[in-house]
Amino acid sequence: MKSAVIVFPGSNCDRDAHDAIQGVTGTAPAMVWHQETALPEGTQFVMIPGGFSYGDYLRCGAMASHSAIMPAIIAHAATGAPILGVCNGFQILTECGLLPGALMRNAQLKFICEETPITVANTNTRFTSRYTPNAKLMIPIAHHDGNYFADTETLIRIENEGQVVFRYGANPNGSANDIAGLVNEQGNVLGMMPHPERAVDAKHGGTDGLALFESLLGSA
Amino acid sequence: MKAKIHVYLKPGVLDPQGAAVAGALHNMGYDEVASVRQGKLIELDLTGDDVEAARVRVDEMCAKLLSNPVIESYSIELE
Amino acid sequence: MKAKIHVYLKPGVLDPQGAAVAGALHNMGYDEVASVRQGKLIELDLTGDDVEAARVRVDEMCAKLLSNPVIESYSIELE
Amino acid sequence: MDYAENITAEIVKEHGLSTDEYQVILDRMGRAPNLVELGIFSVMWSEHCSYKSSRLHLGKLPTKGEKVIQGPGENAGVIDIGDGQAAIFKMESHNHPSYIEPYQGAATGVGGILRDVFTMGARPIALMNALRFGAPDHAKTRQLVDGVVAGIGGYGNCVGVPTVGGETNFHAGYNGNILVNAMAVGLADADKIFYARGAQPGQPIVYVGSKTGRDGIHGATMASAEFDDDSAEKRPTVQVGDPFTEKKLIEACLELMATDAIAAIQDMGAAGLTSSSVEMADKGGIGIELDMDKVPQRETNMSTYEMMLSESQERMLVIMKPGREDVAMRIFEKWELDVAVIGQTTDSKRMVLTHKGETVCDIPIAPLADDAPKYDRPWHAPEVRAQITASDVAKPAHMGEILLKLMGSPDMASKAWIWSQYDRHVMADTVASSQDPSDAAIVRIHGTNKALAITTDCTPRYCQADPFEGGKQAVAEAWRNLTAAGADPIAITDCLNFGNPERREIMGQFVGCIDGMAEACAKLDFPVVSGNVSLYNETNGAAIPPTPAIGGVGLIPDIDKCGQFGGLQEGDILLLVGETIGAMGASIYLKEIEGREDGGSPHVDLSAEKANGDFVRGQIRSGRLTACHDLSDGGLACAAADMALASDIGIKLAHEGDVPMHGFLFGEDQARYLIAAAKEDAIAILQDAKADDIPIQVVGLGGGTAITVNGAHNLELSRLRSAWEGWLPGLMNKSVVAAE
Ligand SMILES: Nc1ncnc2c1ncn2[C@@H]1O[C@H](COP(=O)(O)OP(=O)(O)O)[C@@H](O)[C@H]1O
Ligand SMILES: [Mg+2]
Repeated sequence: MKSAVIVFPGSNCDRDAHDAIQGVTGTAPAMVWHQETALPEGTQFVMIPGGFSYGDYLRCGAMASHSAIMPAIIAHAATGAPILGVCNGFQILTECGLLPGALMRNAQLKFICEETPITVANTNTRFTSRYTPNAKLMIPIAHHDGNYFADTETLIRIENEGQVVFRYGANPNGSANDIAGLVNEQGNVLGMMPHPERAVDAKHGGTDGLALFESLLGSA
Repeated sequence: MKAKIHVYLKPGVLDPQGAAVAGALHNMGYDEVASVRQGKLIELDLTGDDVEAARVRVDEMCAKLLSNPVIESYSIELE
Repeated sequence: MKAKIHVYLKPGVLDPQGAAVAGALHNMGYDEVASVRQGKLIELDLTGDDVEAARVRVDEMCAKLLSNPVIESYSIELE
Repeated sequence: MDYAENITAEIVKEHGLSTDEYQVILDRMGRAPNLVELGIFSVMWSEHCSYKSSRLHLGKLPTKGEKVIQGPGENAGVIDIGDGQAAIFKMESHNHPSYIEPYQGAATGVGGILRDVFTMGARPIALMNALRFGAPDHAKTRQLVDGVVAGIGGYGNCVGVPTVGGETNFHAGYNGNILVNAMAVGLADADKIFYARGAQPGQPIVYVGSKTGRDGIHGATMASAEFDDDSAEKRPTVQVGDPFTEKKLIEACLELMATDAIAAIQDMGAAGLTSSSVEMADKGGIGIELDMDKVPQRETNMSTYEMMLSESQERMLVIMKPGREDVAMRIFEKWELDVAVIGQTTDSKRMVLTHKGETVCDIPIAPLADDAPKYDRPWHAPEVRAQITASDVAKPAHMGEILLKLMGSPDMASKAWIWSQYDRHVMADTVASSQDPSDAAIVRIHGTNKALAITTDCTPRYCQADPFEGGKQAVAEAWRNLTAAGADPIAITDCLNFGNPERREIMGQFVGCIDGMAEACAKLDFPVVSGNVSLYNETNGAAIPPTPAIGGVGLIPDIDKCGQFGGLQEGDILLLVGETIGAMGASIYLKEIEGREDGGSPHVDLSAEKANGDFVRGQIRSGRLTACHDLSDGGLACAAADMALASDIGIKLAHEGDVPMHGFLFGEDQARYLIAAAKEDAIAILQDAKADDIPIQVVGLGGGTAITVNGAHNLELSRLRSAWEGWLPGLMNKSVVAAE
């Protein structure tokens, strides 16, 4: 599977994303600088990694969502290709409108780094097909702004459509409906606060994130 | 020219920062504080002096970048 | 009663947020933006209606909690 | 005395220069300095830059070793970790700024120490922090803890370097002077290390990073109205950190370093442009010429004086090979950093500055750097305190209740409230961090099965009681923690925090600690490769406890053979390695249970330390141990408590022999480890110990849900856990939250 990892100034999980993708797919992803205006020829899967693009200044993900590469990503999403945004990547996906809602400051106002239990709420996506329904995973989170917000109508809609893919076991940040990750209506764009790329190695963070990348590989 | 932009959370959007500040003020004995909302203040220094043109441009900046319509509203003052 | 508090960085204090926002606006083609400063806007709902007394109290809250006197200044508007 | 126009004796004094020092300036310059020159001398001769009170004694520390590639003198120390790679590390203080503005002070401390490491060509891979706060109930403590921790996290999380460990103490001695010591560790190819010393005459000087503002220009001079007509508001004393710019600087510098265009490079730390240019000129034996008009400026009408003394953050100075400026410009512009060629190197061995067409400074380099003043400050050793052992201390009735109290005390309680705010996992190589049952943080070397073990240690109680033993102990404890994690200890960095060196007793503490450290470093083959001195940590004559924080680094050849203390099993035998006499002087027990801090420091027998440590490391690597923990504060019982909590299984301790029970449990004798193994393995270990002449005894058994001693003194783990976990959140949740 040909994949690309987008690098913004301030991205800091780009190498982790690179290694996780390479480890699972056997092929190194292209590292695409935010000032590019096109994805490499033949790109299938795009990952927007975590970090602090533009220092998380103003609002997390806001400035990155206006960078030169974004129109290409939005167009790529429209083709139905898989796009995964993790942590800051999730924030960028909501800021650019590919996913509904917004990620606000954690309810306790503190940065939280912990291994957190999450459950797979929907295994019927190309990101989660390799998980068993309601599987309980341990995946690290590390964020200051992961408190998912959407208005009531939107929440009802995404719940009804099965767009919620991951839920926290013990809500760490105040997220509406314990939402830890969700897909768009078409099901090809996933945003999540927990870091699956930090959970693909028994020596580091466990292996509960592996099946996500394997699902993707299987779907390609 | 200067543009002063106030960005604040829409009514109905929970404001954890405001709530924390309110709690802290109560702990300090400021019981008259009924509620607190926290927003952003963004000041732009602008070249040019066409106020009306500037208002249109700044409004655009707010809609596109400086605020997030899902959770925030804004107001603009030009001086 | 409402108190609107503006908290801004003292002149000369580095404002990384403002600088990054200015850069982003430039990248988006808003070249008229010469510089950006980012501050905080805190709105308090207050019970009671003695404006002068409130001003004294709010000033105290600003000095003690709402602003960081080492790097920030503030101004208060009461309505 | 000879003074230039507009300069008076008063102004010289405000620059912190003594009459004698001013006379040296006159002699070395052959004329009276102008204000810019005076400012430059004053910062270069400050304690911070010149080490004038400490240099003489720092020279006693062993700095060489088989694995040392670069010792003290460069931005950071460099050690060989095999396979053509090097680890580069240093620790630094940001005490005073953190007390004034805890968030920004701590944040910029992290930024500064990272720059010291990536300046040398290393990618930073780990951060540590050693923190000392005042008494928990002191009015400022909670707010300082809140701000410092948020600042460290705010900066480290954003730049994407994991903060993997640290230490935190509370003591009234720090009420007016907290300590914020940050350590950074980086990784580089051993043949691609960049030094400040590489420059030659005729090379262009490139400035990169943030623009220069009027940040942090020093206090004494700020007060003089002649230097500035604007309000004091215009001159912030506190610098604001910009981790986003730092992250871009890291990436951009590493990208530039991968080319072959750099001659020398130096971060702008304290005394910014001044010290960075002087250091490169001094080390290269060259001169330097800067055109101040070209310096990127954040504010209008900045004077040369202000630009040279500014401490604006996130700036670097790079001397390029001739004709290669464009390489730097292209990379730095890609990363949207401010960049400018601001001068060139010369062969004059002088620093010449021009501004608006005039030469505003022309001074010889040597007296600014190598030839700066150095003092042999008078000192006297503190009085020797009597040793205290358990037989001098009343025996408590219920050991379990004592253990509960100790584990819930400020220094012993869990620091999860702190480290849960730090990203410990970014970069995907963290094998063990604060959350894990490991005596040292363990960070894998990317793409290999090797890892670095990292620890920070110091016991100020001991240093106060006996600076010599305390200095020794700090080094020994770092060595022990690395060993307990299964590493081969390699080298240390230090951050020496003391009071006013002009007081004889403080200087005595300093000398004592250094002498003790030197002895331990020599005996343990654990050289010092970098460090930092922070003096004048005192307020109204009350000095901090002497605090020589040690940052130790070791190598784990195979991460499948790490030591850890979370694997204790039902039925495992617990063995205590090392000799126990029940030393109680300056112990946590005395402080928390008896409310006294007297008595001598425990004696550190360095040969025992070495022998016992080497034995334990061997046992870890043999794969026999299910758990291993070094003993430090709170002795055997507290180590057992850590092990039981981490393994979630009880421990039945057995006490016999001459040492009274409370000395056996809580005495702080050094060079000891608590290890656990299944029965057959334990027998083999006992035999090995006997063969190697290592003191060892069986002290208990894993099992149950409580800690017990001789079947009594029961303490349920659930109670222990809530006391241990609850103390810090309990303190902080009372705290006033500042607006963000
Ligand atoms: N300021 C801090 N930052 C990060 N981790 C910390 C901090 N303070 C304490 N810790 C962590 O808490 C644990 C216990 O620390 P400590 O009692 O100092 O260990 P030891 O006695 O083995 O030196 C360690 O994992 C350490 O890294
Ligand atoms: Mg230890």
